[in-house]
Amino acid sequence: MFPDIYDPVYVVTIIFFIVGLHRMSHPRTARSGIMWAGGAMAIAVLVTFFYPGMHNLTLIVVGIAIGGSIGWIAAKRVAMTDMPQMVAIYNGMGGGAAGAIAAVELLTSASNGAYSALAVAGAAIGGISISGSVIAFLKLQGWMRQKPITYPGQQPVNIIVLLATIAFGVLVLFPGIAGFNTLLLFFIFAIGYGILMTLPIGGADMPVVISLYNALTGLAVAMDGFSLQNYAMVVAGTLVGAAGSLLTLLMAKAMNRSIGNVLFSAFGAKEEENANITGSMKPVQPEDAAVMLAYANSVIIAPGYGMAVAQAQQKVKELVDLLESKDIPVKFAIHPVAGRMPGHMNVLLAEAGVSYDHLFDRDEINADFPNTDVVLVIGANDVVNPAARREGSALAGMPILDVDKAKNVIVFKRGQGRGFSGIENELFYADNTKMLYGDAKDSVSKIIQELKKL
Amino acid sequence: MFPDIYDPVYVVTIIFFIVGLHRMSHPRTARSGIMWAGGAMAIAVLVTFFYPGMHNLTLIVVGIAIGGSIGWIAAKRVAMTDMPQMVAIYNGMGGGAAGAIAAVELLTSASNGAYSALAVAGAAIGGISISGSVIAFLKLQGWMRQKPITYPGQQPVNIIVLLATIAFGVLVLFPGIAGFNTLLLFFIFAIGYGILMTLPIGGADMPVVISLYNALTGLAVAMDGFSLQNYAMVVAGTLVGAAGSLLTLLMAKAMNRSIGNVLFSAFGAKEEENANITGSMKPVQPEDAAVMLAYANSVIIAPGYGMAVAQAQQKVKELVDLLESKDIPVKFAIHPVAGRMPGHMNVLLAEAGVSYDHLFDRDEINADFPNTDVVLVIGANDVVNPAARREGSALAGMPILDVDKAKNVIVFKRGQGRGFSGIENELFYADNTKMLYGDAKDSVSKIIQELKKL
Amino acid sequence: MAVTVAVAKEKSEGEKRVALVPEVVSRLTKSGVRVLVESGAGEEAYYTDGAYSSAGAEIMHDRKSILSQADVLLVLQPPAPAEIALLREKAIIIGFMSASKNVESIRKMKERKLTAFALELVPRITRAQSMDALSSQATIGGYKAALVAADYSPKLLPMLTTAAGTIRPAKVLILGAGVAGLMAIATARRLGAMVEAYDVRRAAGEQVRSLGARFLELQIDAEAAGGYARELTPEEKQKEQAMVNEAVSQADAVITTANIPGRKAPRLISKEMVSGMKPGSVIVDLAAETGGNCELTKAGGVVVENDVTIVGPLNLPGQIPFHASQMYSKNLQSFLGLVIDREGKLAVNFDDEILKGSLMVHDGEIRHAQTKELVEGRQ
Amino acid sequence: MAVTVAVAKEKSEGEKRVALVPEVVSRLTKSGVRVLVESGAGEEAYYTDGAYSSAGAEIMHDRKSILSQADVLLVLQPPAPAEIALLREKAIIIGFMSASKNVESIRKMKERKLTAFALELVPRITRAQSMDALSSQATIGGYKAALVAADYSPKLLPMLTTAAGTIRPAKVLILGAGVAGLMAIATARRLGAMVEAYDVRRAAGEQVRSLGARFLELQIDAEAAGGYARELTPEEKQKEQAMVNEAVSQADAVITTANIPGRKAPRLISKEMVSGMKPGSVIVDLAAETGGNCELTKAGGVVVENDVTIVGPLNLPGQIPFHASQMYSKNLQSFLGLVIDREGKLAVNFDDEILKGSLMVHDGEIRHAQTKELVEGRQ
Amino acid sequence: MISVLYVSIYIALLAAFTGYEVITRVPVILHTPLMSGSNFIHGIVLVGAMIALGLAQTPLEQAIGFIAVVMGALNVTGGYAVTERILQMFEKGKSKKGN
Amino acid sequence: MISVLYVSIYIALLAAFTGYEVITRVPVILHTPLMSGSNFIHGIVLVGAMIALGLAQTPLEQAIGFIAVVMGALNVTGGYAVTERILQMFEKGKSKKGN
Ligand SMILES: NC(=O)c1ccc[n+]([C@@H]2O[C@H](COP(=O)([O-])OP(=O)(O)OC[C@H]3O[C@@H](n4cnc5c(N)ncnc54)[C@H](OP(=O)(O)O)[C@@H]3O)[C@@H](O)[C@H]2O)c1
Ligand SMILES: NC(=O)c1ccc[n+]([C@@H]2O[C@H](COP(=O)([O-])OP(=O)(O)OC[C@H]3O[C@@H](n4cnc5c(N)ncnc54)[C@H](OP(=O)(O)O)[C@@H]3O)[C@@H](O)[C@H]2O)c1
Ligand SMILES: NC(=O)c1ccc[n+]([C@@H]2O[C@H](COP(=O)([O-])OP(=O)(O)OC[C@H]3O[C@@H](n4cnc5c(N)ncnc54)[C@H](O)[C@@H]3O)[C@@H](O)[C@H]2O)c1
Ligand SMILES: NC(=O)c1ccc[n+]([C@@H]2O[C@H](COP(=O)([O-])OP(=O)(O)OC[C@H]3O[C@@H](n4cnc5c(N)ncnc54)[C@H](O)[C@@H]3O)[C@@H](O)[C@H]2O)c1
Repeated sequence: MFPDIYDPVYVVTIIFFIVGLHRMSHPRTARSGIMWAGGAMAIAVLVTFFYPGMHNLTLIVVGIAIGGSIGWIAAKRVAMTDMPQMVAIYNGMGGGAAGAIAAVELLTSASNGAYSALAVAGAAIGGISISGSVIAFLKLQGWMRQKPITYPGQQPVNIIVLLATIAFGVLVLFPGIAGFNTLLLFFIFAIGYGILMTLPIGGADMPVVISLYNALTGLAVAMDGFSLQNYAMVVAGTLVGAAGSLLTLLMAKAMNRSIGNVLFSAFGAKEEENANITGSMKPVQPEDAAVMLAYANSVIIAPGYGMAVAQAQQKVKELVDLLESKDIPVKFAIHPVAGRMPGHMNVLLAEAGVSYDHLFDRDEINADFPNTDVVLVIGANDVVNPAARREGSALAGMPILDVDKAKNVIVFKRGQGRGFSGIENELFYADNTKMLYGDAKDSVSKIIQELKKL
Repeated sequence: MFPDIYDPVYVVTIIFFIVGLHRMSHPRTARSGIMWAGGAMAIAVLVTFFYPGMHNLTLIVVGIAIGGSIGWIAAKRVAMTDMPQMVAIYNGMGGGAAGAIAAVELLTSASNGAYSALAVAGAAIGGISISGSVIAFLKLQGWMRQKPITYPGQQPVNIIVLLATIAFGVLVLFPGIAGFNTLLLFFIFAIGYGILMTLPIGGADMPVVISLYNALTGLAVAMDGFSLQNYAMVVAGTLVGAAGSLLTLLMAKAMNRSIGNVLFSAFGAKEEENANITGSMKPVQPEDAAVMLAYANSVIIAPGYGMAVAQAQQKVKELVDLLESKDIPVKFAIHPVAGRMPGHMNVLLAEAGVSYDHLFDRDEINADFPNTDVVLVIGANDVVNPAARREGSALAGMPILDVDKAKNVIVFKRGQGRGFSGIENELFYADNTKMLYGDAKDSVSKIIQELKKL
Repeated sequence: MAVTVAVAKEKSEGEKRVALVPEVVSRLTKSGVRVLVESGAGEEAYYTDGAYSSAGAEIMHDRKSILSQADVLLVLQPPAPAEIALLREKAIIIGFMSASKNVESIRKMKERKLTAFALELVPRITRAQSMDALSSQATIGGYKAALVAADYSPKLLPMLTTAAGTIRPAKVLILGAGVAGLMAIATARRLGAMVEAYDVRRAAGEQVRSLGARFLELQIDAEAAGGYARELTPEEKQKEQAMVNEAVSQADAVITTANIPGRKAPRLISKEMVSGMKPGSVIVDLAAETGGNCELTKAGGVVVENDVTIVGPLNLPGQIPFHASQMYSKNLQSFLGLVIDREGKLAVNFDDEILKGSLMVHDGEIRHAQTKELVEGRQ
Repeated sequence: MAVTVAVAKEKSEGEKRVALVPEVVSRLTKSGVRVLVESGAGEEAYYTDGAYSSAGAEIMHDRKSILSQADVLLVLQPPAPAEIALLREKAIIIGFMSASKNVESIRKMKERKLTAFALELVPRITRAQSMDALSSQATIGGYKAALVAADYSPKLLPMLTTAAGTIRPAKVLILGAGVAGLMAIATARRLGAMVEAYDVRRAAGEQVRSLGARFLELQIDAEAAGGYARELTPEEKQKEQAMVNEAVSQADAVITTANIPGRKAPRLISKEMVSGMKPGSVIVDLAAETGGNCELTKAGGVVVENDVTIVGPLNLPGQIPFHASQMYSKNLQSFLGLVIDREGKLAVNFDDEILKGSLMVHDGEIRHAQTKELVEGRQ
Repeated sequence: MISVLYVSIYIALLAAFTGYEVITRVPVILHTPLMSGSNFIHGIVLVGAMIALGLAQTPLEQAIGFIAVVMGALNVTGGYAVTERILQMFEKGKSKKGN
Repeated sequence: MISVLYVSIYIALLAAFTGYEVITRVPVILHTPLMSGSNFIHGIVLVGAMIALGLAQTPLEQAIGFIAVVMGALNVTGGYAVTERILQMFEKGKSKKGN
């Protein structure tokens, strides 16, 4: 009908993909990015029906219908918090598809040197990607222990399985020697390696690992593309391979970890349990704090002695100005005994030029916390310590700022220092609390810098 | 000898070029970027000697020697301030080379549809680029009137020449009809168009135009590459074509102009002459002010009433902190009557937390100006007006801050507003003065933002 | 039966404050407490009788009947012995007792078997912060001290660059960086002075710097229990003296707030040091009441010696009576929470740490050791 | 012959300033001028005789001989008529003349054919900025006015959130935003008050905002030549009154500085307005000297009416004598530059715009029209 | 004449650079959506799967091809839907609904 | 099998994207050095000129080819030297010498 329509369409597809990816890498245009990519994908799929020599069209339509509807419905139904595992599982599907294509390719073509080699590589990577992604999914979904699964001799075993995968892969290239069983074993080892490699990785590191598998899937698709001589697949796959690799590095860096460390250290395997207080302290980076602020509808700042020590008041004022310029209302919650002298916070904030109508004392603001998106606790400790609500605590009887009732709390402090009272603060372990470590002045500066980029 | 060595080498060349360009786009790595590109170029040139079927090797070596030595020596000898015209002329040479290659191509190959068409396009673009660049060079070098050269009917003439270029270009593609003369006329029209197009553009807009010709040369090279089937040229040329186009847009944007405006409006043709004061006001962007500051060894800030009006004191303090964190010493020069009440600046700077040891009055600091790299005049006017030194001026007898003696002065003001005295300020027209227009608070903020990126 | 809380006009000289402000009265009356206020009690702090009566208090002109009806008498300073005699037996008095100045009154309380809580003895635990009248009044005292220094100084505090020359910023030195000292630092800095401060407690260093002022470091750590300072060793005293000496001689204004609870204030500035100061400098001695940090201080007076003005104000918080009363009254409100239950009935739990700590006289006995010695030792 | 410049101790009441400070004396003597200083002239401003003599001045104890030797007499206020009689004929007097208060002295100057330059008449041109003693003294007056307001107020100016409740910041209203008004704004803001200001000149709005305070806008523009304000029309006065009335009733402290040179100060606050103010509020009237911006102001005194304290200070700059003298002295130094040449000789160019503008008495004639009317009209 | 191999290498190389350059300097918050978005883009594998199934001859090949198509389709639709939902959070105001 | 045309289009397309992405978000100060640097990069035209001259037959072709080589060489060496000198200014401390 339309003889070679698919070639120019694929070119357009690629353009759209790149534009889409470009837009997705800026917060303001991100949303439209996926639309571009989505449109391109729809066209590419449609035009493929007109590929020369296509059979099994009904089967194809049925396959797309089944896979498509499951994927769509599942993705729309799950809770927002379960998104990471969804990414993992869909990525695994892509890897699986790539592996399957390579398998078909290896079964049909009676070998053509380079192309077969690429198909084998695609198959191996696809296999690792699908099984690894599935394990990642299971762990994140809680259907498998989130903690790293380790056993003695784990590393050697993994290396042996990897070598076996490679060996069988090479064998497959020699149709004379290898048969269907070789191919089967090759796939089994590849899939096995994906599983073994993922077991020792803990839940917290999963996003990095998923990103890695995502890049791998991209690579596998590119290799399939080569062997199919389909440059749309080559370009899109390579694009994802490169972008995904860099993304993996960036994500690891944002967690202050190296990739090697994530993959091979079984991080968190020996995590200690805290006797008394449940939950754990969750560090946060200034970049992410900035984003939380950028998308908040209301912000309250609860300053304390640490703001005074850091002399961060000017920076805090600047942050407030910046947020207000983005139409995000900011209030200050001034606790009666914050700091080390009566009115300590007033003096500092006045010095920084914060106008009085921003300041609210405990009684005026406590009711606001439950409706507040983000509370910044800047160097305050005792005055936000929920222990004060408990009889018998050293802080008992002091009315506190109810910051723990807010949707998100970010606590700025340098390290493990305690407040004036010297007692531990369970707020820091709460689910909705994140810790931003570092001198308050520096941390606020960094947030300002990041906010300006958004 | 090394049969197909050039193909992999070209691939490596391209990688190096891209890495080089990438590095050149960050201030910190820029210097090494040109090294990468330079290394790649050297290898590519060397390996081309082993291209299959090469003759005239001596001629090639002689040609390279002549062009190379002239280029090198000229580039090393000229004054730093003449760099823009050097870029123009070397770019023109590249365009010329591209045009010449296309000419050879068109002369030899007895036409091959698409490839010839690409060669023609390359030739046209190359021709426009060389002549346009030469005009740009002449203007910048002062060997030609810098002001736009205009005459009635200029636009129609230009359009006719352009159409003629296209027409003859099409003719060239039909060897049956066209002969050597057609080709010659084609080149003459292309070159002529380059000249005509550049004449009406003023000196200040030249950088944008040079960037445009740079992008065009890149395109011409890519087209030659297509017709030569040399993908190193295709990729490098396209790279420069795309990067150069974007750069042209960015440069025009930085000047608050559109490309169309730059090319067709003969900007500055009707510039008025100022009767009394020599020199002109030179606007500067916050980005460039930031760079001047980043590479300064000493900075003095002279604040005035405008800082108070803008309530910019907190931002100014922040800028000082930032500069000092980069080991650039900053002082404040406080004029006795800056502002609108005695001690106005003191009150504001104290409010912003500037420590007293940063503040110097007129007598203490005037001797420092000649040794100061950058003076920021933030909303001051009368107190830095050299007219005060002249008998008979309304300001006569008021001792001023001698900021005009500094190496560079950046004046922050919103527009053409005058000071309290209502008289014009010749400082603004001095060679070493640049004007940063906009509300002082905004301008300082922008500088801070840019400085953080450096 | 609902408790009757009474406030009489303060009689001690220069005392403009009042123990309850209308805002707090209305909280008390809402919870069922009967509040008696002597007519004109809040006058000098600018709280009118009208404001009190609309807050639910009964305004009484007869001082005697107020005293005789009170279950709880709220005061700034204890009444004279004669007036104490008018109180019912077992009546409760709450306020600053300043035992050393009011020996006779305390004795009378003991005789009359009254219960007296001294606010200056409230332990400085977290729960008691809202009752800490020492802190609230010291806050105001520190603020006022900086104003007094600025007022007596023949100089401007801030730096000013003007057509008539550049005025250099004044140097203000704060000795003793407790509550009052910190507030004085903050206020002097607000006025544009260059501020330095010194305290024997090392922890004060960080606090001083947290207000943007400079801390004079001496390698001594002398913090004792409860955040109060201990007395220094002679050698420490000497080193300190040398450093302080130098700083004093450079200062345009010195504000001293050094105190050691229950003792005479430490002597930080001697007569010779004053003679080394610049003409026109000012010393404001907040410790005047307890003997003064400067040798030349005359409590309640102003001394000019060698062109140096030495101000020894008594009761500085009393000079900001409106807000000082408001804060004191809030402190009392919190304290009353331990003495009166939600239905407005008397319910004193003498085992409560705060009440135990601040109980001075009860049931014919003086419960506070130091005071007991003071009162009965003299008997 | 080198000129002899003399400074006698100021005799007018409460005047602690001195016309020359040692720093300026030394500049004069270095250029060859002979400077005579009465012993104790700088005492109250904390400049000692010793400092003067080391700056090169001759210290004289005999006031009469100082006056009789002076070619140029520098003063803050003109001497009494009897002392003017002691001056040589053609001697020059430079200082504030305050003609309305010193009619007899001016007459005497005329009779004695003295030359008198009035600093308050120096035209406000750029070149004269460094001689603008009105501005320099107003700067100090504005600063001190804010301190006086803080001092008389029974409230804290800054906001404080404490364990004993939250203190709301005080509202301070400044009426008249000239030099003194702006400085009062800056100082009150420094102390943490919420500051509003009002002036009839529209240009003052931007200046007030440039200090971070709020400007009460009324749609009137009443700027006359030289930056001074003109008198208002009755209708304007009414509108203004309504707005000011409202703001005054909300304020905790009002500082008024409105002046119209050469006339009685405009009346901004009436008795009824005072009665509408909150108890405990304070008015500091810097215009007390020229009749007061408040109806109840008692020049040089403190009035308490309806729980509002109205302070009408005279000569506020004189209460910061050290720096006020320093600035005044710098102003004189610049002015002397027009009267004495570089070799220290008298060289008066009566055509100079500044000298012409400020010349009040010369050669037996009163040169300033308004003063002439004042002095001779009364004759 | 340049060989297909080198052409392929150029293409892969440039695609890799493009991918790399697009991602540099991306803010941390966009890591997850970008991962998800690029996950969607390699859904182009569906095209390969369709071709594989379309050209498949033996039942085994058809079976594998069919599985590939199903998985590819899952990748595409799931990847799109997930990315879309994540990015919805970046539209201000709507941010609360997603949770 | 994909045609050479499409391969070329892919290459040009991706090269354009790469060039574009490299330049986005570049600070204003780098505009001039980047212009100069990319000017140097299209000096690769020298390679084309060499090939043109190398394969030239007639004297006319040789003459044009020779001119092309000279101009290409000028572009390369001049472009390099200029860029190098401009970028030297970005090394702190040395900044003063360049002027
Ligand atoms: N207001 C008064 O009148 C007064 C007087 C005396 C005592 N107090 C008492 O002081 C306490 C005040 O509570 P608060 O919540 O304001 O302070 P806090 O409980 O003393 O806690 C201060 C917090 O700031 C952090 N910090 C210190 N320096 C920092 C820096 N440079 N950057 C970032 N964080 C820093 C500390 O943690 P890291 O060390 O880990 O950074 C600590 O968590 C109360 O217990 C109160 O009773 C108050
Ligand atoms: N200090 C005193 O006691 C006193 C008292 C009265 C008069 N004066 C007189 O005031 C003058 C003071 O001199 P000066 O140099 O400080 O100020 P100035 O001469 O009045 O000049 C102010 C400058 O600031 C600019 N500006 C205004 N708003 C701005 C904003 N928001 N952002 C950026 N720029 C802004 C204005 O230009 P644009 O409008 O173009 O922005 C103008 O160039 C002297 O002539 C002095 O004699 C002083
Ligand atoms: N836990 C609480 O809630 C709470 C409440 C109020 C105060 N405090 C702490 O108690 C401390 C003291 O409070 P205060 O203001 O009532 O004390 P204070 O009035 O008794 O003494 C004032 C200051 O003088 C200092 N001082 C004593 N001898 C000195 C000397 N020789 N030289 C210099 N300084 C000397 C003391 O260290 C103290 O800081 C405060 O700093 C505060 O941190 C704690
Ligand atoms: N050119 C110069 O160098 C120079 C020097 C000093 C002052 N000035 C200008 O002159 C202006 C006046 O200076 P000043 O302080 O000596 O003036 P001033 O003392 O005479 O008056 C004080 C202020 O009161 C205001 N005022 C008058 N009537 C008023 C009314 N009814 N209500 C409210 N306000 C009223 C005036 O506008 C003035 O701002 C200053 O604002 C300044 O800008 C200029």
